[in-house]
Parts: sequence; structure tokens; C-alpha cells
Amino acid sequence: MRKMLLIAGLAALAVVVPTLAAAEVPVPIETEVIDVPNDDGSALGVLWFWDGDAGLDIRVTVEADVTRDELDSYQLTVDETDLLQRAREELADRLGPILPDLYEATAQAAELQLRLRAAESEGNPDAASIRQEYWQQQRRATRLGRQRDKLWEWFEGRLRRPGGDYIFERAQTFDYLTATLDHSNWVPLAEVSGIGATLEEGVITWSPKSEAVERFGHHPYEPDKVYYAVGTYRALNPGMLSGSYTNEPDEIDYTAPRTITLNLEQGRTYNLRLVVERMQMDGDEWYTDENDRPVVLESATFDLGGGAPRVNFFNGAYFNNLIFAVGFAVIILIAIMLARRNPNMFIRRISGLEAVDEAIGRATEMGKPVLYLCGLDSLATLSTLAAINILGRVARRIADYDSDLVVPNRDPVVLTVAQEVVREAYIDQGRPDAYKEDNIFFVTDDQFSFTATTCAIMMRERPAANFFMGYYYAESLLLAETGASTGAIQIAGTDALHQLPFFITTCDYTLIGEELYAASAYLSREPMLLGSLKGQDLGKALIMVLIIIQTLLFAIHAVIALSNPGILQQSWDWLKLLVEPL
Amino acid sequence: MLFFKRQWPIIVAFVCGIVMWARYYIPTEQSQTLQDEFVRWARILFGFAAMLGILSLLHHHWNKIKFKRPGYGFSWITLVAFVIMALTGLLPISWQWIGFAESFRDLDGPHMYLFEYMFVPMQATMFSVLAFFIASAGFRAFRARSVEATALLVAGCIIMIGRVPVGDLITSGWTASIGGTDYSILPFAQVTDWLLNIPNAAAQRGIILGVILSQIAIAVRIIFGIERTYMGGGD
Amino acid sequence: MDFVNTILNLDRRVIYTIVGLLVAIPLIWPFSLPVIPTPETRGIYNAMDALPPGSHVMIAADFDPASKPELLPMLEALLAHCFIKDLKPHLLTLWPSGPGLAQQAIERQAEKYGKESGTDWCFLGFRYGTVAVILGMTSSITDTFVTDFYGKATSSMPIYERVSDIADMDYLVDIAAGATVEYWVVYAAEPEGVPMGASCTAVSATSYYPLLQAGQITGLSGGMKGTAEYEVLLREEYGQSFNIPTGDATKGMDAQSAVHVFIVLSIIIANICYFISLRREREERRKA
Amino acid sequence: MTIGEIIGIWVAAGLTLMMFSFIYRDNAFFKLGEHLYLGISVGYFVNIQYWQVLVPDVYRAIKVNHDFLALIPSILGIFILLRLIPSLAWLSRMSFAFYIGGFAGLAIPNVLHGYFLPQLFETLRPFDAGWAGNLNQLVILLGVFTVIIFFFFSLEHKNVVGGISRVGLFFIMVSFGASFGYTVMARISLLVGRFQFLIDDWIMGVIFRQGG
Repeated sequence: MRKMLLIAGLAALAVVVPTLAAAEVPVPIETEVIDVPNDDGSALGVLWFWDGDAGLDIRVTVEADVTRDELDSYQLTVDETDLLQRAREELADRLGPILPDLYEATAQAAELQLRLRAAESEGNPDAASIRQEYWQQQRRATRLGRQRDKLWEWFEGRLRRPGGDYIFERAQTFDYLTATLDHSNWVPLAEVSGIGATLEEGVITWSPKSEAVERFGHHPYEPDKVYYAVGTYRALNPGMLSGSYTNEPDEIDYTAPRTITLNLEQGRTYNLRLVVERMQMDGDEWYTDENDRPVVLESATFDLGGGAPRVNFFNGAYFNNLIFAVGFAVIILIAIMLARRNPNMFIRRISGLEAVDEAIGRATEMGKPVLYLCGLDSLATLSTLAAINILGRVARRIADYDSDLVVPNRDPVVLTVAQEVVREAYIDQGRPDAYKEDNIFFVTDDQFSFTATTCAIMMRERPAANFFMGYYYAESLLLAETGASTGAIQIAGTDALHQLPFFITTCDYTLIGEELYAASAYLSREPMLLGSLKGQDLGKALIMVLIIIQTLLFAIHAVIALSNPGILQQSWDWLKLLVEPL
Repeated sequence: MLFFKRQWPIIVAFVCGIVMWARYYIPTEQSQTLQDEFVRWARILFGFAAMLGILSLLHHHWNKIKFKRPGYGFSWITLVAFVIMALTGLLPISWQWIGFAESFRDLDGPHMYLFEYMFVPMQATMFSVLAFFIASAGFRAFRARSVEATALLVAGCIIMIGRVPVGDLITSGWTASIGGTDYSILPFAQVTDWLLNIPNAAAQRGIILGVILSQIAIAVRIIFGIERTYMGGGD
Repeated sequence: MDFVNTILNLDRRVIYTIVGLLVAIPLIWPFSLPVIPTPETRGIYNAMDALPPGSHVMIAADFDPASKPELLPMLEALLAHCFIKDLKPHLLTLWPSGPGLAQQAIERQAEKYGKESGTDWCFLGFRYGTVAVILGMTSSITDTFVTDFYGKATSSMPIYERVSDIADMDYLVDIAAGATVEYWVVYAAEPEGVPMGASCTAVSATSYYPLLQAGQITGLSGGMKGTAEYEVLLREEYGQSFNIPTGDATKGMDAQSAVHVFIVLSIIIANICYFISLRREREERRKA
Repeated sequence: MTIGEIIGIWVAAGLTLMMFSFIYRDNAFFKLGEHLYLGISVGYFVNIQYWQVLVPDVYRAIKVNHDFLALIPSILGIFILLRLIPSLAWLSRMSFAFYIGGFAGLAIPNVLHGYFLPQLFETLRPFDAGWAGNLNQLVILLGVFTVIIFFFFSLEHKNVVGGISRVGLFFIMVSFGASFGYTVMARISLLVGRFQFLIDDWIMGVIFRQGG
């Protein structure tokens, strides 16, 4: 499937035509321009091969022939030009009195900061007064800066159209692009996706990030070939092209950027060429002249042919993801459906649940109460629901035995549900008389006060068994430790992974993570819980099968490795298609 | 009306869920915009959802005061603290007259002052109290009751020693020379590293794979309208 | 009462006092145990150190004052490392109570190394939504954080001239007190192919080892010890030339060690006593 | 040190001690501190909410960017707040359905791609790490397999399966032990942090006026 898509994405195959052959520059022996597969139609892939290694001194740039049609989408209407002009003038008028003050305050604050730092490191006694002055200037600068920002906000609000179109930016892009195309219609394509690319003075240099090349994409027929994706080019500041560029802010406090990044247009055909240059070297680095620019010794250009970025409607790289996602979803939905028909699906015994009966039995023997907590979370948490389900079962056993069940609560909603469940359990067992509503009560909603009160109950009433089910936070330790010191049998069950260690060391039995859900599904027989548990089991079975296959292959490999060393690699290549995240 | 109360949210969840799921496999620009817009909306919604928590807490304390429930005096403290903290940040006035910086955003503004000298110490202390309780539980409750608890305690103690400088110190002197190479007799640091990188990573990976399956199960249940707890009770 | 019973029924207050003293004494009279960096922490340090000057690093300070001693020094060390190496940190937080500490840290470090907001660094502040925020930034940082923490429009900042989304970052670090590392890996680092490091509280350190194992994160710093290791690495290399004082986490390591030793000993002693008393009980029962 | 800082440190130290008083037992000072903390934190969140959400995402989007689509989530957001009024609470379901449903859809492919597949890939990768590395890889394979068996509910834990799941439980216990050790470490770090404040900033810095 993936291969098919890649083939479909292949756009053009060009024969190399060296237009300016120079002996010193390596000549690419084969080049191609393709549409990048699996992308949003914003990039072209360029691919070329040298005969051997090109060497460190070679600089490669991909350039595109950008036509003036591209300017159309940035052209301002007469009204818009007028609006921009007026907004600019008004902004300049209003900013005029502020800006000189602002620049002065900023400069002074910067200078004072330097003086302050010097004074502080010397231990100069003037430091305090300098600090005072510095803060004064800093505050003045902040205040003026805020006024300026407000004005800019006003300006932007006036020039922005719904949908994000900002006239100011569009006008600027138009100017930049016009100037750039006046200079030359061959524009360097920037941003080599997936590869650490930097653009300096219109030249791309790239260094593959770790594994990025491997991950990015491969040639459809020859997987070892890697292409470079080019999707954007930069329009240069007109001032930079004419040499008059300065970094100074203009009359409306705007510093014009050096470049503006533009996207290749979808569906438009671009002619590309490759510029190969040999640079003067300085050791392992390119030699740079006094203007900090590298020196080109030789150069040559090669036509690559044309190509149009085309949109793709399915990302083939995610095919395995789709298989897993749909597969799991279907399994879970079917399992829930089956559980609706047959609520007696098999779930293994949960050994913690057997300990429940033993603990209750002991409480009865000793004539002491049983304490049950549903956790500290609200009813929206899965483990709280599970705790309530288990509470029903515990209440039923206790109703049989005639001991007291004490349930302090932190959440008022959980409280009402807990009362309901316990009452029902007592009625079911034919003991409505033994139900004491006062024993299931609300304590307080704050974490540590709830804990303190519950601990006090444990110390005072000395229950023979404590149950901690549901979700717990840091208070788990306090509860379980106090319980252990009273000598009660303690059974805990939570999916709060960080609290589990404390329960395991202080309780006699602990339901770990998913065991709590399983126990709840086991007792409630609710199709949703049961089915989803079964569905997850099937997912786990799949993982286990994969692990077993891989282990067997490892064993086989170890035995027959000498006769056929490639066997593991082959099987892995096959499995990789399924599990490799691309 | 009942349709809007019951079925409509399920339809909304289904449509949103399926669309956001399917768009993952479609690489077009429009599909990306769709996700961006959803994500932006969700961000604003999250903001309001967080406000819900704040409002219900204030509501709770207000009620406590109104009906003079036990401990309502403390609720006054909460409300007054809230009002002061909120106003110091929201009021667009200059604070210089009481010696603060002009705006709350500055580090020496009144809002950040309260943050630094009240919020930070109280929140930081809240959980540090547990250090005392852990030490006392070490004496009173951490018992090797079963094989599992023993394994846990032993691993825990190795990590506790191996992950602080004292672990390197107490074992650095104890070496045995085998074939000319010095081997540490109690290489706490190495054992700790191994425990964390191999058995711990294996167990965590097993747990993670299970947790991911249950996350997917819940997501599927929500999308197909089987799981409805997020809707709350009522009709 | 004999020794065994004394231990088993030791008053809480005795233990509290011992713990209090074991923390306080090393802080007043430190004995400076050597902190030896682990490969996990080196994983973050080396990745950061290998970045060329001018690289962009995104640092998420997803913690609140409750984990201040463990993670705030880490944030400061990372920021200092960035400024020393001329990297450009983009700081943000996904925790509503995070901005206060992050603001303190970045302003302190920026002032020390004389770096400008908007050019050398950017403090984006906080937005609600965790996953929504991360996903938003994978498509555009300046659209997700329209303004930075100080209310300034990000789109006009020089620092965002060359970078637009997370894929343009050269390294990600999440300093997390909760489960945000997972979200950063799932929604940012993996799909965008950006290397990432994680610094977390000790509580959640163990759950991230599978990520480290699988190479999904380059390094992992757990709790105050990890932070101390980072401080030590930074000081070893740049301490002299940049006048970096001993970090708070490094200073705390003596007290940490002392209490750890006490707790481990107490567990061992208490368990021995527990088994002795169990045997005694059994013997008494046999006699009776 | 300014007067403000000195007062601040005294207040912070007082509050720290107030919170520590919980060690003795639950008392009025602790409750006072707890409620004060609650109020302060809620006041702080309201500010964050206002400056970091409402202003940039709603106010700025509409006023400056003329992006009127931002009104829809704002209305849905107000629906969420209606949960506090019982008769209108059902409106909030619309908003919850929107984002909970959407995130459920987002989560499935993303979690598979970012977490599930990489972890599975790493588990199944052929061994090529030398003798010790391969042995470790085997241990990991064994660990993952047995842990999954432990959490597998369709087979009774008897005989072979029982044995395997017990091995899995052992792996889990080692991992929990590690997490236990680390949790202890975390709590103590916090205590050390508080003592650093009390000793360095308060006692040494303010009471004895040493250092800075």
C-alpha cells in the first residue's frame, strides 16, 4: 500500500543537462524531482546522486524558477492601499511623541543596568542609589512600551480582515517579492524539511538530525535513496538587495525583517535547478572573507526539470497506525456487544476479593466494625466507580454477618451513591433493619482534614478490617500506616501507581491497577466494563503473540544462525512493517 | 427537548471524535486547519472548565458561611484571601504608593509578592510534611509481610541508598581484586542503574502497554456513546 | 520493656525529632559529599551541550511550588546552560501555577547573562489545555501563544523570525511535576522528530525509564539528585569562567543522604524486631 | 534587603511553621493555613485565567484579529459554567461532548503513534547489543511478557500461568520498589527545600542578618 502511494507520488524524472560544466565541481549522475508522498501538497522532493562523496567543500542549493504570477495573491487593492496609508500616518502621528522618550528610557535603563552590575560586584556603596535610578528608568520604559503596544494593537485591529488577512503584512510581502524577483527569478528554496537546515544569505546548509534522514522518506524503488523536501522560499528585504539595509526602526517603530518565508503554491509547476559550488576551505570549515561570507571558487548549475507539489489524501506512513486503531476499536465494540448478550463472560478469580470475606469474617468474630473508603476522587473517576461496585459486595457480606460498616466520604455525590448501594445490599440480604445510615457519612472535602478525621476514627473505634479502594493521593501513607498500627486487616485497591508501593508495604492485600477494574467488572457484570476488559485482553493477547513469535525467532536464530544468518533479519523486516512508527 | 438533553451530546461526541480521528490520516492543509481550529476552541473551553472549578469552590465556601456550617470561620479566610489575591492582579491601578512596582506583572508587584511569600511557602510545605510521616512509617508499618512486600522493600532500600551521594561513598572503599581489576563488592550505583533500566523499565513497559489499551478502550467507548459518565447525572 | 518492644512502640515524636535534626545539621555544617552524575542526567546535559550556538530550545516548566526544591534549580541550571552556550530558550508552562516560578527563574538568569527578551529568549507564559497547547504549537507557536507572558505580540519578535513551530526546535526539555512528559513525547517529540529530555520529580522518575530505554528521550533527570547532577556538570565545565555558585540542589544532597540512611536503617531494624517479636509470640503460643 | 522582603520572609516562615504543625496533629493553625492557601491559590488562578486565556484568546482574537469564530467556544465555555445552575446544567453536556469527544478521537491515533508503537517496536527489535546487552534485552522481554500475563484476566492464575504471572508480579514489585524509593526521596527533597528556606533565608538571613 505504502509503495503504491509512493509510486503515485512520483512526478517527473529528468535527465541531467549540465549547463555550465566545470571540471572541479562534482556532477550529479542522476537527478529526480518528485512530489513528496504523504504530505499536504506543500513540498517537492529533490533527489540526486554523486559518484562517490561530494566532499566538505561542496555547497548545494536548490533553486526554483518563480514567476511573477505569484505576486497576484499579495497585490493590494486601491482601497486597501489607501487604508494602509492612512493608518500608517495616524500611527506615526500618535507614536511620534512617545518613541524618542521610549528609546531614551530603554538606553538609559540598559546603561544603568551595566553600572549597577559593576557596582554590585565591586561592593560599591552607590549600588543602592543606582538600583533606585535603574528601576525608575526601567519603569518609565515599561510604561511607554505599553503605550506603544496599545497603539500597535489598534493599528493591527484596523488593518486585519476576518480570516487572518493582515494588510500590512501583505503589502510588505508584495514589496519583498517584487524586489526579489527583480533581482533574479531563480529563488533559493529554503527549509529542507526533516533535516536540520539553516539558511544564511540565501544559501541552505543542512546537517541531518539524528535519524531524521532515515525517517523522512525513501525513494520509491530504491529504499536507500533519500530525497530532500523543499517547500518554501524566502523573499528578501529590498534594502538587503540594494545594500541599504539597516536594522533601525522606522517612523512607526517597525524593524523590517530580513526575509519573509513563502510557501510553494499547490498544483503550480516549478522548474528547479541545482547549484553546486566549490568553496574555499579553511581547515574543515569554509573560509570566510572580511564580510563574514564564504568564498566560492567554482560553480555550476544543473537543470532538474519541473514538478508541481500535489496534495495527498491519505498518509501512507500511518497505514499501520490505522490498522491498529481500527482493529482495537472493532475488537472492543464487538466484545461489549457480546458481553451485553452474555454477561457471564469468564474473568479469572481476583485473589484480593477472597481475602475480603476472610477479613469480614474476622471482624464479626471480634465484634468490631469494618471501615471502607471509596477514595478521594469524585464519581467521574473510574476507580471511584469500581470502589462503589466493590462496596456493594462488601455490604452484602457484612449484612449476613451482622457487624457495623463505617464509610467516611470526601465527596457529597459519592456519599449519596454509597448510601444507596449499602441500603440496597442490606435489603437484598433481608436485613433492612441492620442498615444504619449514620455510619455512611460526609466528613469534609479537604484532603488532609479528611485524612486526619479518618485516622482519628481508626484510632478510636479500632476497626478489625480497613478497605482502601478507589483513587488516593499523598494521604495513602497516613491512612495505611495508622490502620496498620491498630492491627487491622487491611485490603487496598487503587490505580494510583505512585501510591501503590505504600499500600503494598502496609496492607495485607492489594489490588494492583487494572485488577481493581477487573474486580469491579467481575462483581457488577456490567457489559460495558466486562466487554471492554475482554477487548483489552484480546489486545494484550496480540502483544503477547508478537513477543512469543519474536522470542522463537531469536531461539531459531541462535540455533541455525550459522546456516542462514539472514533469517532473523527477514522476519524482522516483515514485522517492522507492522510495528514501526514512521 | 429531551433529544437535546440526551441524544444530541452523544451525536456531538461521535462526530467530533470520528472527525478528529480520521483527519489524522489525511495530510491536507484543510485537515490540519481543522485540527488547529478544534485545538484552539478546546483551549478556550479548558479555560472555562477551569473557571468552573474555581466558581464551585467559592460557591461551596459561600454556602458554608451562609448556613453557618461548622468551621465557617475558616471559609471567611478563604474568601478574603481570594479577593485580595485576585484584586492585586486584576486592578489596573498603580501600586507605587505602597512601595510596590507599578504593575502586578513585575516581580516586585503586590501580586507576585503574595505569590512568593504566601503561595509558594504554603504549597511547598504541604507535601514536605510527608517526609516526617514516611520516616515514622518506616519504623511502624513497612513490614516484609510477604515475598512481594520483601522484594519491594529491598528494591526500595537499594534505590534510596544508590541514588544519593552516600551510596557512592560507602561502597567506594570496598573493592575486591580479581585478576588485577578492582571490582566493587557492593556496587550500589551499578545495581541501582540496572534495576531501573532493566527490570523496572520492563515492568513499566508492560504496565504502559496495558494502560494504553485501556485508554483506547475508553476513547472508543466515548466516541460510540457507550461511556457517558462525562455527561454527569440527571436526565 | 526490652529493646525489641521499645523499637516497635517508638514514639512518633522521637522519629520526627531525629529527621528534623538530620535535615538541619548538614544544612548548617555541610560535609559536602561528592555528587557523581549518572548517565541519565548526562543524556540531557550532553545533548544540550552539543547544540550549536543560536539553536532553539523549548523548555516547558510544568511544575508548581510544591516541587520547587526539586525542579526550580533544574530550570535555572538549564537556562544558565542555554545562555552560556548562546542557545535561545523558549520557556512556557502548561501548569496554571507555573508562571510565577518560571518568571522568577528566567528573569534572574537573563539579567545575570545580559540577555534580551524577544531576541535571545522568550517567556511564553501559560495557556490552558495541555494537549491542545502542545498540538497547537506543532502547527504554529505564535498562533498558540499570540502574546508572551508580558502581553507582547510574539509574531513581531525577532526570535520567531526563523522558527515557527515545534519542528523548528533543536531540543525540547520538559521539567515536569506531573504526567506532562507523556504528552510532550506523544504529541510533540515523536511526531515532529525533535530530540527531547525529561526532568521530573523523583515520584514519577521510574515511569519514564521505558521512554529512555526506547530512545524516545535522550536523558532523564529524576528529582533533586538529578538536578544536583546537572548543577555539578554545569559547574565542572563553566563554573570558573561564568562564576556559577554551588546550586541549591547540590547543597541539599548531604541532608538528603543523611535522612535516606536513617530511613533505610530504620526499616531494617524495625523489620528485624518485627520478626523477633513474631517468633516470640509463636514460642509463647507453643508454651501455652 | 528591603523592609518588604524582611516582612515577606517572616510571613513565609510563619506560614511554613503553621503548615508543619500538622505533624503534631490536625489543629486550628493548620486549618487556617490550609484555607488561606486555598484562597490565595484561587485568587492566583483567576489572574492566570484572565491574563493568559481571556485576554489573548478571546479579547485579542476578537478585538484585534477580528476572528469572530472565537465567540463560539466562548459561548460553549459559558455553557460549562451553567453546570452550577441545576436547571440549565444540561447545556454543559454540549461543551463537554465537544471536547471530550474530540480529544478521544485525537488520542487514539496519537497515543498509538507516540507511545504504543515505539514501545512495541523497541520490545520486538532484534537483539544486537553484545552478550550482556542481549541478556538484558531478554530480561526485558521476559518482564514485559509476564507483566502482561499478570494483567490478563481471561486465564485463571493456575499452574503454568500462575507461575508466569507470579514472575510478572515480581517484576512489578521491583518496579514499585524503585518508585517507593524515589517517592521517599521526593518527599525528603521537599523537606530539605523548606529547611533551606528556614535556615538560610529566615534564621541566617533575617534573624542573624548574615550573607545575602
